[in-house]
Amino acid sequence: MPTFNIIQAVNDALKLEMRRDARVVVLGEDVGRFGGVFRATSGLYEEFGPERVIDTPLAEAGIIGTAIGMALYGLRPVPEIQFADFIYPAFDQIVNELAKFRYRSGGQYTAPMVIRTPYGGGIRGGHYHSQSPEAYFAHTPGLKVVIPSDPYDAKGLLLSAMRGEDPVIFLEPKRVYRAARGEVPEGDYTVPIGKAKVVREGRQVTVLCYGAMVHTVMEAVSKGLTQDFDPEIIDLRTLLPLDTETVLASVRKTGRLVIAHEAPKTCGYGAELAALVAEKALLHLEAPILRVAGFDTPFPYTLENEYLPSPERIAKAIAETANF
Amino acid sequence: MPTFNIIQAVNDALKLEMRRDARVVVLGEDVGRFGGVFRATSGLYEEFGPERVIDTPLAEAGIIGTAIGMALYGLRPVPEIQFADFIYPAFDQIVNELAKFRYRSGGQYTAPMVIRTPYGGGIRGGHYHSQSPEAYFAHTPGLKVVIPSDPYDAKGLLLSAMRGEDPVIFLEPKRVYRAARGEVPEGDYTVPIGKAKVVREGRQVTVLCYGAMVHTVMEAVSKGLTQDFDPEIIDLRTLLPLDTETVLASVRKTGRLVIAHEAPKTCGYGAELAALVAEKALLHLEAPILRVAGFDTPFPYTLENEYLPSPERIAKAIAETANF
Amino acid sequence: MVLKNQGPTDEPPYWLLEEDGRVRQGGQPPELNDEAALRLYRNMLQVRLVDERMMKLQRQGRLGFYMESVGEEAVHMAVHALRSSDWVFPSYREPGALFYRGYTLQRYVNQLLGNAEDSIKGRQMPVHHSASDLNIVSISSPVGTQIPQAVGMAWAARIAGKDDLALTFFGEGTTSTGDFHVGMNFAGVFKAPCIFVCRNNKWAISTPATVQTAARSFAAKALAYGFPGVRVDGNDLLAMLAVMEDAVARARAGDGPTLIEAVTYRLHGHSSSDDPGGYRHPDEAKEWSRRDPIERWKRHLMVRGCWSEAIETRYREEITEELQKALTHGESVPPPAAATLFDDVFATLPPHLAEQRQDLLAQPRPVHPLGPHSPHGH
Amino acid sequence: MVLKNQGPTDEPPYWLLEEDGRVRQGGQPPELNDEAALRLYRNMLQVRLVDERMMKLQRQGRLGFYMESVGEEAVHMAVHALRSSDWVFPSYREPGALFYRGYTLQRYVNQLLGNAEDSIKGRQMPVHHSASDLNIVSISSPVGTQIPQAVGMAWAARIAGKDDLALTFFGEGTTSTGDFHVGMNFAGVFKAPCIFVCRNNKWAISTPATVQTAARSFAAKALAYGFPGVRVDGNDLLAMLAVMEDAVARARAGDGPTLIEAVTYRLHGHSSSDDPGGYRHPDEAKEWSRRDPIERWKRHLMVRGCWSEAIETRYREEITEELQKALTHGESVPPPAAATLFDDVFATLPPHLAEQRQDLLAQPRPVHPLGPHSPHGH
Ligand SMILES: Cc1ncc(C[n+]2csc(CCOP(=O)(O)OP(=O)(O)O)c2C)c(N)n1
Ligand SMILES: Cc1ncc(C[n+]2csc(CCOP(=O)(O)OP(=O)(O)O)c2C)c(N)n1
Ligand SMILES: [Mg+2]
Ligand SMILES: [Mg+2]
Repeated sequence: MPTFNIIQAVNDALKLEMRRDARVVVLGEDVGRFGGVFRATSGLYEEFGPERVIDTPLAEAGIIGTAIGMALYGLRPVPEIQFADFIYPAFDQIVNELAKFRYRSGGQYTAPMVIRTPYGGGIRGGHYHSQSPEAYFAHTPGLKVVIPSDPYDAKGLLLSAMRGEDPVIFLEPKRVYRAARGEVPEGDYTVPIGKAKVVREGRQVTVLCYGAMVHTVMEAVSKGLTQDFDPEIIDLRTLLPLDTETVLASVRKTGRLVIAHEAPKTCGYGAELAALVAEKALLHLEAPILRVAGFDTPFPYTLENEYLPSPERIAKAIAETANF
Repeated sequence: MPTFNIIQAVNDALKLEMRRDARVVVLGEDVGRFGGVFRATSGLYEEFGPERVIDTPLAEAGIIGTAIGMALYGLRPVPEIQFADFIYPAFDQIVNELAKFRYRSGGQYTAPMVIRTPYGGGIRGGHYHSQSPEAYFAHTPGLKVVIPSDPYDAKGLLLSAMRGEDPVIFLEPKRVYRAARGEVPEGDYTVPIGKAKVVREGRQVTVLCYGAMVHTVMEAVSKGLTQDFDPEIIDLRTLLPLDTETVLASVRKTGRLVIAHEAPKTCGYGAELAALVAEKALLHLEAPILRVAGFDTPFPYTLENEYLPSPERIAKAIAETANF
Repeated sequence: MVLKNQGPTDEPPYWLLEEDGRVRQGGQPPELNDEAALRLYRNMLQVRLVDERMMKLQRQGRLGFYMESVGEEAVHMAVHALRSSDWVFPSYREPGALFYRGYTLQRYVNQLLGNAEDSIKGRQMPVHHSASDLNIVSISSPVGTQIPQAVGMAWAARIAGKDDLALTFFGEGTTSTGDFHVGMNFAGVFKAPCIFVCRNNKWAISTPATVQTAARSFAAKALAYGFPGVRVDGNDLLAMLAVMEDAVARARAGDGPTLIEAVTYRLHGHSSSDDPGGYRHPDEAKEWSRRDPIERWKRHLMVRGCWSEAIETRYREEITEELQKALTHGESVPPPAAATLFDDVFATLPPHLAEQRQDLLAQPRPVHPLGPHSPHGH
Repeated sequence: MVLKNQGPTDEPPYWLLEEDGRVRQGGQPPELNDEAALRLYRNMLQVRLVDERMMKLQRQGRLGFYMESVGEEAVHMAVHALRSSDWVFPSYREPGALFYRGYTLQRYVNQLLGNAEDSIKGRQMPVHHSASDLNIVSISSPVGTQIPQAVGMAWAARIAGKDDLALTFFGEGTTSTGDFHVGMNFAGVFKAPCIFVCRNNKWAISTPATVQTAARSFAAKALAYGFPGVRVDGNDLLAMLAVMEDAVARARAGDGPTLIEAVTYRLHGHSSSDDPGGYRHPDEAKEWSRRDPIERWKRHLMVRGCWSEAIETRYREEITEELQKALTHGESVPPPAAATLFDDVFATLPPHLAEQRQDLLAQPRPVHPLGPHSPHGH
């Protein structure tokens, strides 16, 4: 099995699916000749040509709006938004149009597509190359939200997403785009959407995370910062629909919960996870639910590492809950 | 004291402030000659003229984008978005620009403004005249989110918002625009931003709500649906910054919490409230935290009353928590 | 001074029909046989009669909300130039385009009432139709969103090697949106076979067209995107058809998009929630009502000699009867079942929605009446 | 065929300076004394020298990210036509406009380094400057957002009865955004005293200008908004100044906005993260480097007789020295204190941020080094 990083895994999934399904087209800024600013679409233009690998004008609303029209007609567009921070000009097309098409037409029209976009901090990107907008989309009925943390899941989840019948916001953790490497089977396989993965079994504290945070949490473990405890670490992989069973089963077992994400704490996805547990597993809780998240400020430049949840902050929260 | 409905209270606040502060300008679609589709700006054009009460082209991004420029220059714009459902074309200007200007310029530039917009269901508006987008904005650092539920607060909070130094998303509950009537002092007074209001004292269950939901919750009480219990009902009035003290004090007293809002449940503002309590008052909780919210579907037309939290659904949740 | 302003003036719109219904001297009318001419007439007439009846219903409180097209019916007939395999992306004000493609009055009424037989299951406000069987795309409220979508569909057809094209309708106010710009721009760059019909009915709710742009015309905006824009008298059906024929020919030939500014007038209120008395002088509408597109077409039919009182009465009776039948049935149909609330959010019901569905079905069906009537501003 | 395409052709841009630096026959140059001419030269030279040095720094890993303007310096000098009370809304690629208005190299370097003396407190990536004391508005990454903001500021000045105006810079790729459209449209409708300078440097990262529009020129887009658009040779400083003078006169006189398409070329990569070798032929850049705006201006100064080797050397030495000083100091300044992370979110610190501030200060300051270097795609 070849060893890939996440970019290579994404690229491999796109190639495979475009070979398998002639309806799949890729569009976005600089995705064609250049192969994307992160190279995730490199080689596609050469293999599939300008009609299926499309360099667009600089307009996210145009990319998503036209992708919707393509999908309505029967193509399977996979638009790329160059950075998640630039997705907001397309917000209306995503939340008012894409998310509602099937519902508002009584099932007559659907626009299945996968919106790929790199997200998250850790690359010294400041305000506009670091944001984590997952909660906006998880709050919008009609969208699925998928976030891989490693190459294997990136390929398998992307293939599932491209074969599904629903719009998917596919957020790629760019901090670990190249850093996260792993064996990836050649050829076809899928990872189901809606299933979380227990990356470390444990009995004492449940830690919920996704994307690059999975690596930060594991770093806390590998650094021995959590050695006095026995955390169970879960990579959610899909935020919507959430794998409620896996989450609740773990919390019922450990009775303690820490949630880690990069997005600002207030109304972040961690709030939903905490609320879910406070509704469905309250009596199992032996300690307050702690959220280790980005602070409620815009994403800074110089102080990025103060802003981002660090292994130390996560370990501290684990210790606090465990010792509560 | 005159008796006003919310529209009249908003109109009164705008008039007062425009007389007091020449920097205040109102802009939006149909807000001028016509006085706004809900009449909230009626009479302003006649009194303050076309330079301060501006009918704009049909472009929300233009309304907010130009309002930001006006605010940077020293005016105090009060843009109106005709329906909250149409705010998304301006989402980038709001979350990437307005919310971040002070921060990203190190305090050099600020764009204080109040974005007024009617929100919520109950007027048979279907997908696009019913939405409750508050969580999107509460999740965006740099924005304040204010939601009055009655005429007194509408006027007092709007005056505070217009005199503040920060951008405020001012969501007006249009279902009770005319239905909610009450005495409103003539002339100047303010209601502080960041302070919740206990609308009914009680000992058994804390009920958190805001906007039109306050009336639905009170309807459950007045209908006698909650008579076997003694709910403490809190109108949050400001979602960001939240009056954490009032919320926690109540929950510590009652040990039970029900949250009601119209927005979809998943990642709605209720999730943040539940997470807050699960972090800071867990040991006081004697029952699971229940959220009575809009379902996780787009906002329907015919089945609107099935969708919206009803007094019955809220009462059922109160009973469940109380009897837990 | 090195700066100069060039480009099209607001030259009078292209027209073909004299007020008396004759084709103007030297005008080149498109081919059209009497049967087709009558069919167009009947469709416009249907729009007019349906609007009248629905407004009455709305006033009686039997309908939540309604939007009329009085005076703009000829623009709707732009679809005449299309094949049935072509797609239409309408706004909320082109019911004639739906009727012409075979959207029945029963279906129309069911949507307005949002009853259990509504083909969109009562999901949207009145006038937000959808008919995939007729290649009529689900209508949205946020204006302009359909424009880039239409471009995407047209572009997809080209990619798929089909010669289907897209037609999208929108009002002049909608040209101010970002979506208009990005849609038009993508269409120009990719030569998408998409036809943009801008209904310049002079008003966007209470906002006059003069507040929407300082350009000399809306057609002139096409210059910013590198394809032709043309102004046409939107109350002159023959001119509409001629311009559409050219636009369709261009699109099919792979020559790309066309912007058509159809100059017309919104004779009535923006919607059932609106009263134009608040913002415009009644004389304006009086003036324009003299240019009624249906009357003008009727005079043309007379010139052709294919109109008669008998035909007129028959059409009116047929339409009124079909409409009455549709209403009687439509109003007898119950609302959709509560459980349907959770269908079509996703292709299959995810666990959290299944749970919410259970919760709802456990509740007593709400008894309190529907709230006050529908929103202004739409 | 009733359709026709009118409007400006892509006629050669307006120009004044011959390659040899003389003013062309019959050209009407704006008034400019030698002192001003030299000042402009020194500013352009500073941009060039600073870019060179910063790219070296970036390669050495001493700078997270950088964006050059090599070849586009003359466009930056558009601000020469403004008063200091006028406002500038730049994009990330007009440092010359900042220098010309008095933005010091120390301040420039502090921002790039994001150190404790950075006047925006290390909040943004390099090249996202802000200088309210110079009426230079905070630079954003999302392209085009500054356009409606500039219009709003200009419009506000008029409402406030002042004659201040706004100048905004953006690239040709940015004309594809919705914000460009709504900003231009509002400016036209409200006759805002706003000048739009579109730097058509032919590339948007790897995307050629031909993919951004099918219009015959970017200047032509002004027709859609009812005000003048003009193409000017952006490598011809004298022509830039002439066009700007006209635009400023129009704006001050209350005649409204002007769109200026400055035709130039991005000689180097989009940013320090970009390698143009991947998408364009090097000959293109070679060809354009022959039209270097700084060289051209230098020849003009020679013609004027106010340039000398001595001056050249002095300028270069002064700039290099000031830059070295700025770097030495800038790199010696520590990063901002962790506590500052929570300032300026709101006018005053709300309780939840006060609490988060405490939490952070309770943590050991993170030891792990900064991550990999800055993003592509910006
Ligand atoms: C994005 C958006 N903003 C505001 C509205 C509210 N609104 C509904 S129709 C309308 C006016 C549209 O005018 P025009 O485009 O000329 O179409 P017409 O109604 O004249 O047919 C407005 C402002 C909306 N539907 N969508
Ligand atoms: C809204 C948005 N989308 C995408 C990007 C990523 N991006 C940064 S610069 C750029 C190209 C801009 O090209 P142009 O407007 O021509 O300016 P230039 O870089 O040539 O000066 C892109 C796509 C962005 N910054 N903002
Ligand atoms: Mg109109
Ligand atoms: Mg460029």
